[in-house]
Amino acid sequence: MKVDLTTKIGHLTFRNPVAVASGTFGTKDEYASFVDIRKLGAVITKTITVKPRAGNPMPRICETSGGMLNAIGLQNKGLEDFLEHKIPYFKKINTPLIVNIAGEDSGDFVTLARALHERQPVVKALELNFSCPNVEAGGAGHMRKTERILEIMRLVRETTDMTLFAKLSPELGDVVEIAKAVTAAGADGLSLINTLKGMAVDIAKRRPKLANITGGLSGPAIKPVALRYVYEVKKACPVPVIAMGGILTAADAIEFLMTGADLVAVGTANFVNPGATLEILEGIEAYCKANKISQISELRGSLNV
Amino acid sequence: MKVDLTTKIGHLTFRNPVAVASGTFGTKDEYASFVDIRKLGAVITKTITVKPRAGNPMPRICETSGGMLNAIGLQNKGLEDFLEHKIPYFKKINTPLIVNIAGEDSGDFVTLARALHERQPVVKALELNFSCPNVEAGGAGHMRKTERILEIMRLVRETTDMTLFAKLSPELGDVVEIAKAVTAAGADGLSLINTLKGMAVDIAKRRPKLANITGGLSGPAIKPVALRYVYEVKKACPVPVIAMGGILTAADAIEFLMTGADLVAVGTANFVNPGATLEILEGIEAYCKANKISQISELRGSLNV
Amino acid sequence: MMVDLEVKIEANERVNGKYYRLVFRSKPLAKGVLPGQFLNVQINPGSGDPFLRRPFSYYRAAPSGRIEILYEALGKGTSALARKKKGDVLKVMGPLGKPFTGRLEGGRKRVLVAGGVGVPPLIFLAEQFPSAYLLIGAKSKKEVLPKKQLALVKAKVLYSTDDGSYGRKGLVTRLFEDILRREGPGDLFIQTCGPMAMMRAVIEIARREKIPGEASLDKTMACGVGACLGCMVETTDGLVPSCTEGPVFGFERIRL
Amino acid sequence: MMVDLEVKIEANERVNGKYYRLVFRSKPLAKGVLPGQFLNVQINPGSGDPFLRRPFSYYRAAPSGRIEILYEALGKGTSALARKKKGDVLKVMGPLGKPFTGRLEGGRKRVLVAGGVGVPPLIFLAEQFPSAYLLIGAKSKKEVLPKKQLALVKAKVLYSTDDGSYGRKGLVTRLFEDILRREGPGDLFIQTCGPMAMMRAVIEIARREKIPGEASLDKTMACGVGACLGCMVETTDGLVPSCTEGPVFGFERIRL
Ligand SMILES: Cc1cc2nc3c(=O)[nH]c(=O)nc-3n(C[C@H](O)[C@H](O)[C@H](O)COP(=O)(O)OP(=O)(O)OC[C@H]3O[C@@H](n4cnc5c(N)ncnc54)[C@H](O)[C@@H]3O)c2cc1C
Ligand SMILES: Cc1cc2nc3c(=O)[nH]c(=O)nc-3n(C[C@H](O)[C@H](O)[C@H](O)COP(=O)(O)OP(=O)(O)OC[C@H]3O[C@@H](n4cnc5c(N)ncnc54)[C@H](O)[C@@H]3O)c2cc1C
Ligand SMILES: Cc1cc2nc3c(=O)[nH]c(=O)nc-3n(C[C@H](O)[C@H](O)[C@H](O)COP(=O)(O)O)c2cc1C
Ligand SMILES: Cc1cc2nc3c(=O)[nH]c(=O)nc-3n(C[C@H](O)[C@H](O)[C@H](O)COP(=O)(O)O)c2cc1C
Ligand code: FES
Ligand code: FES
Repeated sequence: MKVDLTTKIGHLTFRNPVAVASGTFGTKDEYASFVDIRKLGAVITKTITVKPRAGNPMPRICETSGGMLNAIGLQNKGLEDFLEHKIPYFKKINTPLIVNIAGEDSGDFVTLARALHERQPVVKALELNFSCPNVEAGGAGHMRKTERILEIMRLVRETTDMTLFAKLSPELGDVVEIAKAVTAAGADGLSLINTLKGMAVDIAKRRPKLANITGGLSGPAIKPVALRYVYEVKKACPVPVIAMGGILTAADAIEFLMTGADLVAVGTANFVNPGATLEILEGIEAYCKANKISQISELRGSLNV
Repeated sequence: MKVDLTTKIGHLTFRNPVAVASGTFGTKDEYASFVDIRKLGAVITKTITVKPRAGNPMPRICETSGGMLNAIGLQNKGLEDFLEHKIPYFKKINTPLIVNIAGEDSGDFVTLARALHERQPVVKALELNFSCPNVEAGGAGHMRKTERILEIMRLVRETTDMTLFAKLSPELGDVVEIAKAVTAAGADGLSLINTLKGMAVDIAKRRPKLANITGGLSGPAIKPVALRYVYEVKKACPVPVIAMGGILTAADAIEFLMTGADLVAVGTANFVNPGATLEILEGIEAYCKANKISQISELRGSLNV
Repeated sequence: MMVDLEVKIEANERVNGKYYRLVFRSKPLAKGVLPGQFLNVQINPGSGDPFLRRPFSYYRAAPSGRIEILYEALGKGTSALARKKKGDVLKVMGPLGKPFTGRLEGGRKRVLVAGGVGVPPLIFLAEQFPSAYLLIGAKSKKEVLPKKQLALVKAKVLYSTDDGSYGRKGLVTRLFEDILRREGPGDLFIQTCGPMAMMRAVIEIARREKIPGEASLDKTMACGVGACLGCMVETTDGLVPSCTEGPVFGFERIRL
Repeated sequence: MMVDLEVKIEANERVNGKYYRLVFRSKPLAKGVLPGQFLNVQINPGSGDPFLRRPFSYYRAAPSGRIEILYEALGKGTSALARKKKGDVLKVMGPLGKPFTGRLEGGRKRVLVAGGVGVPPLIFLAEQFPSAYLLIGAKSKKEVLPKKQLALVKAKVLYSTDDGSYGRKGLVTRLFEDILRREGPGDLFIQTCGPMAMMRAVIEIARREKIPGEASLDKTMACGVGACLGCMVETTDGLVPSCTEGPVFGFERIRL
């Protein structure tokens, strides 16, 4: 039996539903020794900003129970480097990109969207990172943050007809409400979830383990929270969802697919198991075979509640 | 060297800062074979409601990475049973109670507070559970929830001069803002944090693992989130905090104490290690000795940031 | 008295195509134990994975302190347990829960109906208290226990297998119905432990035939001491924790 | 070529009061390895605790595929590693990172300055490439490696201990300054690995005396392949990942 993993989102077609999450797969070929990148459904890039960003001081990462904290601070080489050095690589290996973008203001988002619009079809969609530190810094309180997000969403929508995913963090407040609002403002889909804000203390040094004090919690520890958001958002508004948060194994990915996720993105798991993505892909296929599922859409949202 | 663990909160004195978290230590003597309950700083009771509650259908618990989900649904035998059968036990063993209360409306909270007011001094303080399902169900959106919480807070404040802790969940929205508001409305302190809402799927049965679909995530998985809230709240408003969330070892407890927690409450850890509380107590004492700390207050908030 | 202790594994070996057998020694954990009681085991002490403990029935407990557990490797925890070697350490809480009724009144004939992870406590029971029959349901011959494991059982042991490769073909309830026909329901007493579907069927027959009995229910547990309210069972007198009020419940008390 | 493979432990034993030595065999992981490169080890494969991998330098790698790691049990991961037994399985990624410079130009004299977890790669280097001195700093005599572990080192090995119980009393930088006085700074080349405070002191002296050299930096890592940007080092050409651009950096490139 052959399993058809082809996944449609709007007018886009992905060869399978397994992607890599932003910021967890390097910028180009870091994992090429371990996985055939061309087999991935899509690569979601590390956040790109207009100008290069140096990121936060060290230490930036630490381990936690079932996960890790990171405060990389969106370190990246900026748009120009991305267009010049990264895009050609993915074009050559024929692997679709979902480019994750962030900015200090809506102008940045528009600049990025405009430039990336020109790079279709290798750039297949955009993921707007609405949980970046600067967007957060801009707004006092949840209301104000939501307003800024919606404004950015509307402006980017006017800039391009590409498929746009809004990436949300539970830190933004009531995710279901924001999901609805951001969709109304032009998002074609949602990426759920970004990291949860957390902290760890080195009791020997009496200092926070991260120089930035707080950081983003990722990994299996947050999987239940991610799954719940996918469930609640899918129940409230039936938009495409890229799901991420603690996906380590095929079983984890299947939990999200059953709950309705359209794509699943493998994040922190790459650090623990560089072959995670393709093992997950094979595992999903094996599960489908064992359960006589010939098209992945039969699995999607098949949870009995 | 003798270490003085005595902890003052307002006019209250606790023999040490180690308590047990609501709903994780039974209702009376369930753990008496494993720990000498009289050695605890305080016992925070399972949530008491006016009337008995049957709780949610089974299954109610499942394991997750570094933690567990529970949807017990505030099962308890109600106020009368508590006054009659539980209070005398703690009075006899001379162990101070922080009684956790919840209600379907503000009237319930007031009824509970009034009855418990009469049971001082064994009832040493109240912890108002503001993340109970019914309170949540009552409000659509965060704004409305916050208003209800503040109203309840004000009414309970008028009812009793006992020390009142407001127990908050990150699910309520911007915890720092709510912390400030709830303190202004009469809370003497805060309990941080209640569980995070999460979900898990049984892919063999294609069903959520909990009958209630979602449940509360607890355990070490959420420790970074809890620690960050204690940090942010303490920074924003210097009120007493009972900290909880994934405290498994003395080192975990010390992380919270350094971050400023006044009491630490051991929750899910009791299920994994029934001797956890006293091991933590001994570990804190040993750490103080090794670091020449003669009064626990020297440790409290000593984090260098 | 309940205790929580570190124990050192003396043996941990495959018994057949289904079960592993674990042996360790602890007088306090063995003291006064009766069949049906259980232990709550931290499989990787000092590690956070698996996070919760796992409950296992006593398979045997001797006054010498020698304790045995018979288990299936089904998921993460039991697979990790199966990888443990002699000398490795476990953290074990027990004895927990209420046992099966031992001595029966009025000379009733004891019939034990077991399947899967319900087999070990019923073998223990049949070793301690004379029983008429021990009926065991299995998938196939490769799950059948070696004779040695049944040597001390004071009962006639009958097997059923789904594929007929050993004993009676079909579900274990067939064996049970055979017995019923042979012995009549009059003075039987049933004790059962195994998959919920099996126990449900057994209880249904027993209720129909008005035969008294007990079932040991298999609920997911966290604390094992009645503190978390995670393992509740619906009984005639309300919801009660299976870990303290059970795992053994009289048929008349269980609401199915 | 980088690979990620399961390996079976052939030996894992205590070497002295400080170190453990781990041995396993894997041709792909040993192929073309040079001193200074490292492995990223999943200590409990199949378990989520510890969650991240742990980096370890190659202590030895032979064409036969025999690989050795010398490690200290400092925290959760290395303590779990120390409990592993022969036959247990690890998941290991490697070879990672850039090595120390092997053959030196202009007949420079190689001086190696090591401490703590920095000792293993420098022993490996001194076994592969003739060196003038291998200076090792330790707390006390009980941390001093048995002769057998140093048998193949092509260098004069000198120890310093904090308490003076073996070799020179004091910090290893004292030994280094002895050498400087004896040999003059003219044609030395320093390679150092150990605690940051030690390396900082060594680099300071080297800069002052205008001696070139390399340091292997010890940064907390997650991915080991330049993907997470967690292990960044401030260099003259900006922030770079230590796992791919290092862990070995020329003194002139490091911004301290
Ligand atoms: C009172 C009591 C006594 C028990 N005695 C024994 C015994 O003597 N021998 C023995 O082998 N097992 C016994 N069990 C069952 C045993 O506790 C489970 O098999 C074990 O917890 C599964 O853990 P896991 O991590 O391997 O599986 P998980 O990874 O948690 O789950 C894997 C699979 O096992 C199933 N499973 C999970 N928990 C249970 C459970 N409680 N019962 C049945 N299936 C489950 C899941 O549905 C899933 O299909 C007993 C359970 C109870 C409550
Ligand atoms: C490139 C590289 C090569 C290394 N080679 C070796 C080696 O050959 N032998 C060896 O024993 N160790 C080596 N280390 C250090 C080793 O990786 C750490 O000791 C290990 O990660 C600690 O893990 P843990 O879980 O035991 O400690 P944790 O529980 O993570 O921490 C416990 C204690 O160890 C300290 N610690 C944590 N990480 C490090 C670190 N990276 N370096 C030093 N201290 C740390 C912490 O500050 C804490 O005090 C190397 C590190 C790197 C980056
Ligand atoms: C080291 C690291 C860097 C990350 N960088 C980004 C980023 O640049 N932009 C972004 O939107 N998300 C970033 N994330 C978040 C992930 O894309 C993902 O949403 C989150 O980690 C949850 O998934 P996981 O648990 O599978 O890692 C990063 C996560 C990690 C661990
Ligand atoms: C099984 C269980 C039951 C709980 N019941 C209550 C409760 O009745 N009232 C309450 O305020 N919190 C309850 N909690 C939340 C805990 O008190 C605590 O806030 C939370 O679990 C985080 O701490 P922990 O990670 O140490 O468990 C419960 C938690 C668990 C795991
Ligand atoms: S397992 Fe906690 S109440 Fe039974
Ligand atoms: S460890 Fe991830 S970039 Fe170096």
